[in-house]
Amino acid sequence: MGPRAGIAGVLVLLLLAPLALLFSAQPASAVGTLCLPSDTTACIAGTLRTEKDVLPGVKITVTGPDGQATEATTGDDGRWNVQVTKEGEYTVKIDDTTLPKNLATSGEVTVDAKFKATAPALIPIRTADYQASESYWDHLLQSSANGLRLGLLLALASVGLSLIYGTTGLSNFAHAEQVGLGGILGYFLINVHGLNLWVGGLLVMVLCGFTGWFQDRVMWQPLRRRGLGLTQLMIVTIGLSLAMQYCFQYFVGARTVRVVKDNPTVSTVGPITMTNQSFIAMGISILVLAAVGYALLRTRVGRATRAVSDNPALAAASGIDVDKVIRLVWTVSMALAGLSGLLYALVTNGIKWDSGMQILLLLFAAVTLGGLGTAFGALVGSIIIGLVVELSPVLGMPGDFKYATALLILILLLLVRPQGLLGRPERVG
Amino acid sequence: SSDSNNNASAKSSDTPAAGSTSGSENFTNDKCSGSQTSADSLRVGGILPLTGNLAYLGPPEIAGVGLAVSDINAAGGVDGAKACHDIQDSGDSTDMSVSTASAGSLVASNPSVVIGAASSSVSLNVVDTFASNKIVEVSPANTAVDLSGYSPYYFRTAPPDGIQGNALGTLISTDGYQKVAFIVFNDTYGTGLRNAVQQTIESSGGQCTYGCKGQGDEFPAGQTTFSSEVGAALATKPDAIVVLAFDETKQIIPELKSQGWDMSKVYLSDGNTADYSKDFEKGTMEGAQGTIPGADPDQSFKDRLSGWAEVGEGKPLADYAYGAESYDATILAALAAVKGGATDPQTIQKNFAAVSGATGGEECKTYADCVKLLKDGKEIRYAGPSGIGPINKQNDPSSAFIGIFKYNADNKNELSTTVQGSSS
Amino acid sequence: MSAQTQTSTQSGTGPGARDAVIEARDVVAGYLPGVNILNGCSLVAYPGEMIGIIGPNGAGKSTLLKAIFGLVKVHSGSVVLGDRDITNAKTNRLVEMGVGFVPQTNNVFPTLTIEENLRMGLFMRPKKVGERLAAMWDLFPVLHDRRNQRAGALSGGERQSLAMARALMMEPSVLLLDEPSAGLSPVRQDETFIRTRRINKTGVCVVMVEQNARRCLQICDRGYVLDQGRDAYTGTGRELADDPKVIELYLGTLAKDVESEHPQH
Amino acid sequence: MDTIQAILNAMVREAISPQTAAVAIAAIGLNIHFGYTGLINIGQSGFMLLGAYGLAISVGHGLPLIVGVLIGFAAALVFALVLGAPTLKLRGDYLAIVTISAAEILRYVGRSALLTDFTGAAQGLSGATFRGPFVNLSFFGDGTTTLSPFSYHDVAGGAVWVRLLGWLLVIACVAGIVVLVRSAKRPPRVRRAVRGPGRRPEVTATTEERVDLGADAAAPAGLSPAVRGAAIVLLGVLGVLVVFFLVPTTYQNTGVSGWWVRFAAWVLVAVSVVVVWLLVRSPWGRLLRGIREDEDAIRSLGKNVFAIKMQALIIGGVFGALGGMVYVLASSVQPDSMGRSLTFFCYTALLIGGAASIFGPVLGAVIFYGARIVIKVAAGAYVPDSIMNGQQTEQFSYIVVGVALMLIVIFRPQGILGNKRELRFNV
Amino acid sequence: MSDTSTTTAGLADPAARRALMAGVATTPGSAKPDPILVVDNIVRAFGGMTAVDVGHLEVQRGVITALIGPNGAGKTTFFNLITGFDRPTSARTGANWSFDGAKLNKTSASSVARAGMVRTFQLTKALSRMTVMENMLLGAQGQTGENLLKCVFKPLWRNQEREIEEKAKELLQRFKLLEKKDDYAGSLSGGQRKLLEMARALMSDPKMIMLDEPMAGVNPALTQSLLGHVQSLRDDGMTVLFVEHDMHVVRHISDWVAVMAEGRLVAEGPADTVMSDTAVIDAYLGAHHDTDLGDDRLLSDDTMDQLSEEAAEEQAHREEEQS
Ligand SMILES: Nc1ncnc2c1ncn2[C@@H]1O[C@H](COP(=O)(O)OP(=O)(O)OP(=O)(O)O)[C@@H](O)[C@H]1O
Ligand SMILES: Nc1ncnc2c1ncn2[C@@H]1O[C@H](COP(=O)(O)OP(=O)(O)OP(=O)(O)O)[C@@H](O)[C@H]1O
Ligand SMILES: CC(C)C[C@H](N)C(=O)O
Ligand SMILES: [Mg+2]
Ligand SMILES: [Mg+2]
Repeated sequence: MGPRAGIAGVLVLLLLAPLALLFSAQPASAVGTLCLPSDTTACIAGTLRTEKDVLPGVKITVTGPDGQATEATTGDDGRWNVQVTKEGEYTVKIDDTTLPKNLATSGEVTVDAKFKATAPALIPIRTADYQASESYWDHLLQSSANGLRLGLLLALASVGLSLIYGTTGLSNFAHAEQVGLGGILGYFLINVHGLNLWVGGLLVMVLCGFTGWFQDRVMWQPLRRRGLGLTQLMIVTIGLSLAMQYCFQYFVGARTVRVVKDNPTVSTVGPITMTNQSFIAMGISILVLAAVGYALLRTRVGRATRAVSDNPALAAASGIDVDKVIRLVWTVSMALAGLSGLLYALVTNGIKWDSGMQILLLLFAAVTLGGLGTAFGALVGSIIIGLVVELSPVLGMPGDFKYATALLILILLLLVRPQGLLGRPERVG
Repeated sequence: SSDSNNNASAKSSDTPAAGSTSGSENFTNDKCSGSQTSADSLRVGGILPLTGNLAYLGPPEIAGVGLAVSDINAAGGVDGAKACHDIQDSGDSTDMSVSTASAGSLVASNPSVVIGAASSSVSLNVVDTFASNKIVEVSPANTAVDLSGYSPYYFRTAPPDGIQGNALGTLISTDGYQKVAFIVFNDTYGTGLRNAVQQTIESSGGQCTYGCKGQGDEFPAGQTTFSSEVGAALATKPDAIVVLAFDETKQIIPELKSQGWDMSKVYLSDGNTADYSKDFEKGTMEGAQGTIPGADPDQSFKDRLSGWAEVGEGKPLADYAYGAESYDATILAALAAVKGGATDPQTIQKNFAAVSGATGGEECKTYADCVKLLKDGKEIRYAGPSGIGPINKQNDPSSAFIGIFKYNADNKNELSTTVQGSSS
Repeated sequence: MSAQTQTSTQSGTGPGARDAVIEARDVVAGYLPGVNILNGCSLVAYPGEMIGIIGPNGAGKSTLLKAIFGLVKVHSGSVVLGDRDITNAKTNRLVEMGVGFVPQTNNVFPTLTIEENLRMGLFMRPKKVGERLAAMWDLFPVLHDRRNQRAGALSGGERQSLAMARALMMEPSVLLLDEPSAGLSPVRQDETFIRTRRINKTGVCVVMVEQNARRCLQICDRGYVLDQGRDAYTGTGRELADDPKVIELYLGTLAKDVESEHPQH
Repeated sequence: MDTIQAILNAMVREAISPQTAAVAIAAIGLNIHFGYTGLINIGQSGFMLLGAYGLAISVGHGLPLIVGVLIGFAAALVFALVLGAPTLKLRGDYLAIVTISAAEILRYVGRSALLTDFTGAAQGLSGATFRGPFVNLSFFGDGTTTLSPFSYHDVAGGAVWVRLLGWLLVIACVAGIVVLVRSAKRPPRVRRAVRGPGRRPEVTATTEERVDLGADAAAPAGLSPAVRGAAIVLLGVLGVLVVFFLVPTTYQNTGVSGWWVRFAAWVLVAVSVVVVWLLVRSPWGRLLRGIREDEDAIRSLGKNVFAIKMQALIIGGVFGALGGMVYVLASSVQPDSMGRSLTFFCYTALLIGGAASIFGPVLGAVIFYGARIVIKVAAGAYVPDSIMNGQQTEQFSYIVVGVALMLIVIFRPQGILGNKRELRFNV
Repeated sequence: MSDTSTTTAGLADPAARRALMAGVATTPGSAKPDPILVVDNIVRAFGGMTAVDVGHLEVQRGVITALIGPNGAGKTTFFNLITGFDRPTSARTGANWSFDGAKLNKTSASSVARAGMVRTFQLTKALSRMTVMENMLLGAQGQTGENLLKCVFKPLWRNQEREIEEKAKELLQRFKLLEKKDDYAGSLSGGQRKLLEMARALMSDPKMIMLDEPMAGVNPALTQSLLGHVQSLRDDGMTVLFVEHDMHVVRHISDWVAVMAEGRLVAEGPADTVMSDTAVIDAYLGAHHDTDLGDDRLLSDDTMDQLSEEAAEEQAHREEEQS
């Protein structure tokens, strides 16, 4: 209750003397001497520290404009302060002899003291082996790893987007909300209801898959039957995305929520440091993507999927139950999106009602970059987008252009290869 | 707000204070009817974030307005004219049509004063509409420097970023950190505050290593991955990191943590100095510091706010940011109406600065007290829970408290110091 | 309309003239609600029969095949396969029952490879794929050499061959062909006709739409002439081919003229 | 009744707001792109942003209004050229991605802190810096005006039946316009062969048997275009007057967001509609639709497809820029407010109204924004606080907006004025 | 070029045509008296496979030339190349083709068409959501109303529009599509689309029309009347180059036949000559193309074997080509 009483006291003081313009109430553990600037005094204060630790017991000389010097010694927490009664430039100088060995410092700094204010004085002190910045290559490697991670997570979602586009021709603008749904369900199940992460994750996938199944059952299939145009369907997905976003906001609020509260543990592989969750998430992504790839290429169902995406009428004429395949695609895509969302929420430490919206464009960019409707293209596209997003700041783009850079790369690439990376040109005539 | 949804019931039951306060005092939720206008009542419009990215700031601000209206009516209204509130959505800056529409219907409803908006960007969008219709707009949360003296009809009860930035910069410098990296989002508020902090740090001999003014390293608001920002900031080997963002902070902090950063070298500001006890593992934030403009209101005021929220919005508050400012904004407007003897916006505009003490006067702390003084024909200075100084020529608070908070092991922000800064 | 069925039965030459393999009765069907393309069209095929459908462009020939195959909604009338009513049945169910179909256009999967296209033909019974594939490679050596190419790159005629091969993969018991010879070179046309006939001889019931009407009627047991969504004429192939009215309205005299103009071989 | 009146008030305010007009103009441009030419431009907000910046920055730097407008147009033109030159040769889907990406890049650039002096970065440019010249043009004078001075209050004391009758009249007007517009389109005839009972068609009878059922379905088809046009205008004016009678709306005459902006905005909408009508009825418009269907075919007919697509992209883009200018006149230029959602709203307006129809985008914009506000206000008014508090109601109303959008498109996929039969041949 | 007018003017007379073409050598790539299209060294390879490799080809003005050849011979690809829808692989190594005296090497598809060489597509390209009439109107060349600046002023193009419409109606009448003129083209049947495609191409009054299998899928009775139309076009001076697999058609109307196989031009000459060429018969026509297929003897394995041999031959050549 100590600090609180202090605050109350301060408040009272302030109310009584409204012109006492700067006032600090120090917690009990603060420096012994207190400097209160007033109408006629100013404070000069600071803390001496290297990049490693504070420096107690160092002598400091503060020389005023009139040549008058005041001395101070840093306390146990490295803090010092001096009260002066004249405004103007003060030089703050360290007494080198009181410094421990092996330190590098310029030794002095000049600050401008004004009444009614505390002028902080910063004297840079570094240990001798201090390096001013991290190795560029380490940073590059680390960023590449982050990019790969982002790319894999995007891939999980964009493969589904691409599959849906491929089989039904639909650009699903609500896909990103499904990614969000994955994260938010994860929050409910794991954070709120305390499920085990793995069990919860599985449940998230099942539930998200169910939403896909359900959506197709009650909405997309009937609409296909009625022959609704693709642009109309696209607008329906925009409506759905709006509704879903605000559902999230309704149930979860506009804040970021986390799937697990714990701080993730970290592992270091060579120059790359990442949370274990990230490593696992990348592993899961690779596994799942490989499984999807295998299924698409090598299994009957996969082939059926590609056939439906090529020519649904003919697929039906080949004995494929087109509706079933599309339903399956919806289910799997949504499950993948859900998984992606969950992993995304884990890896980026949180999910929010509009997180999906934020990555929607990246998803579309990835899908297009790889060649529309080709699932493997989506994978490659995602990884490229992920890498570009994470690497462009390292390579000198202004930070707030990192998405813009990804999009720019997309545009440039399309100019060179209009059909996308893995797409093939079409035959005319 | 998000968490309160699930924890609301739990919280209200295990915080006896909240329950008892709301029980002991009778709050009223005085929504405006369609026919009440500034001609016959104090119609307090609100343009506050009910949806969008800042929606979590909505509840305390609504409660501030609602509680003020309730208090005003409890004290007999404005010369007998009832006060009422009509709060509309401001959305966020990604869909301005929301705020534009709300501004339109607020103007049409003929209010005495409009409280809002929270985000400076949104305020800039609607400020002209209110001004040209001669309606007073009082923002409880705008801190953008550009809004200083924007129009005679725009006031605010939150201090402009210069004051907070100076306080935060001083805090960092006196802590001895020489190289500072900013992880800042690209928003009027973020960049404005960053500039102020950076200036203070540099003038005391410090140095900005990342996210500095003019480097373009701000991240777009609403971004969801921060590994590259955090990585890039750490690559410059800063001594301390300042995070200026809204809710994105919840993702930035764990990222910092997982990249091995010592949290006691993290500084936050009003956009994100919040209670993170529900979001992070114990001890995560320990030692981190942040500033919030406004004296941290005392617990009894917070309890009253929360109590009103339970009556008016159905659940207690989880957060109090800008609640006091909203309260004061409303009370000041009401006092201005009392002083001028009418509830129309022009009268309020003329007297707003005066009741805040710009022309000197006797200090009073509650609406009822102040009205009494005014009735006696005295000049007053209303000193409400937000602790701002009188409104200056720029229609900004001339001085304000900046609370300095330090996080404890529970990831709760505790007030450690309050400094007062002035906009000179 | 049952009168019509009766006439067909009389002219039917199928062995078991009693039970039709596939029968469309008074089918009324169309693409848009309220606009019927078929206005009561009937068709019957008996076991082992080969039926040719000819008629002017836009008569509804393709629509009839599609209606039988469940790709166009039948508004009234019925389609019967053996003893089962398959009106508006799901297409894939029909395939399971052994009905094969080659559409007139869009009859390959352009991004699948040729081999995958063929595999799709036997989607229902993957066990037999190897065997059937081998058979197809035999029949269409062209396809074999290019089996790993995407079907989208094929020329018009090559696609047509592929489409046919795809349908043959499943060894259908009823085969519906929509202009299988269109776009094929003469030698391949012959090949196609003769092959179809041979398949038919193995007991498969074939219903084919053709614009190469003369040839079609030459090899078909019976023919139907469709006009404006109705079966205007029916008879054995020869009858139709020689009917002067049919010649005048549908077959034209070109082939005859040319032959007389350029006596050859 | 009070709440209903309040809801209606809000609706009318929103429906005639300059923002709605702006979206209508942008959607008109989008209609040229998407509806007629089949260019899937998901970056219309980029064009709008450019128009807005062009106007705001140049006027802010002291250039005359007209120069600002021209600069805005020029910016859109250049943007269209830069986007179109490389992408118009690509397949449609790619254009979509490129346009949305380019629009986002523009927004990122606009909000970049590096350009603060120019674009005002994330904070944008406040209206006060560029609105002056436009406001000065106003010949409306000062003060406020309520339209119309003669309102429902004056008839039988504003009894419920007066209002009901009035709204019925409005509905009748709108219905009349819809019927007229749709009949003007002369839908392609629907043919059906008459089926004589049990009669086999004579082989000789080829075409005579088929009768035309489509053309006579719409009775007013016989009106001459001039009469029809006049009737539409008349009904429109009447409808608007009755609406103002029912919902007396008060604004300042000039002001920041008064009658003057509204008037100017809707005049611009009208001009845009006329221009688009002139364009699309011509052979040039026919070319656009041809390109929408199959550009290879058009190319094989000797038309310079690239040039025409470029023309369409530019014209639609310029409309977008104009929309952008109108959008910011009554508020401020904020890059974030002109992002993807705005493009989506334009599409929504376009599709609700009906793509490839002249009045579709305008009607769609009015309905979309009007309905959105009705849902919001109604939810706020009728959902009791005990069930949802103000904040939840607000969020809930957006859920309803989303669902309503889905339902509208599901149950009227061709939009209100669109041609249903066109849908059948979608790609 | 001085005798162009004299040679083409009299071409309505079959005898004159025969006389004109009589002097032409029947070797692949032979020179024509008055070629309208001259093609040199066009090669198009897809990956490892060469789809088209035409050394030299001339197409005589004012006559009907048929281009025949097995499936996959490269006919469509050849059309694509010379009409600007595809680029030859040999573009840099001397591919050259000129139409009516003007080089076309680098021109786009639309300028090729504007120069007077209009093509149709094997897989039809109907403009689905436009009416048949609108499809036709799009075909007309030089429309004032298609200029962006002029199109807003209706008086500038009203009269022209009327004329074009008349012409379109006439053509539609001939192609038996008039009663469908207000229907969406998307609702046409396969054969009707073919017809529309051809009619639309004719709207542009081309100097030379290139038809890719125009009669595939068209009802024989109609084919006949259309051929009459094509002939009358020729008689009015239009040059026709068409791909067709129906030998009756080829024999009936073509004045000259060029044969392609495995991408190369392998034979040229009048229809009778070419079709009695054993190589052509073996690789393309087959032994049965004039026999009655109704004969059950044809079902013997022998026939089948023979047929597949013939068909395989198409392929064999191709493989030689590749290796
Ligand atoms: N998808 C469709 N939508 C609407 N109408 C259609 C559609 N397809 C065909 N039609 C109409 O149905 C009629 C019959 O078409 P169908 O394809 O059955 O003709 P067809 O006899 O096969 O002709 P062809 O010999 O030219 O292939 C045509 O008049 C056509 O206009
Ligand atoms: N885009 C492409 N990619 C790969 N191969 C192609 C492509 N286009 C054509 N081919 C191949 O080139 C060859 C020639 O094709 P083309 O379409 O020109 O034949 P065609 O003579 O028109 O045959 P048809 O008579 O069957 O229409 C074919 O073997 C075809 O598979
Ligand atoms: C809610 C606040 C954090 C808003 C911020 N001060 C601004 O002006 O934008
Ligand atoms: Mg057909
Ligand atoms: Mg071909």
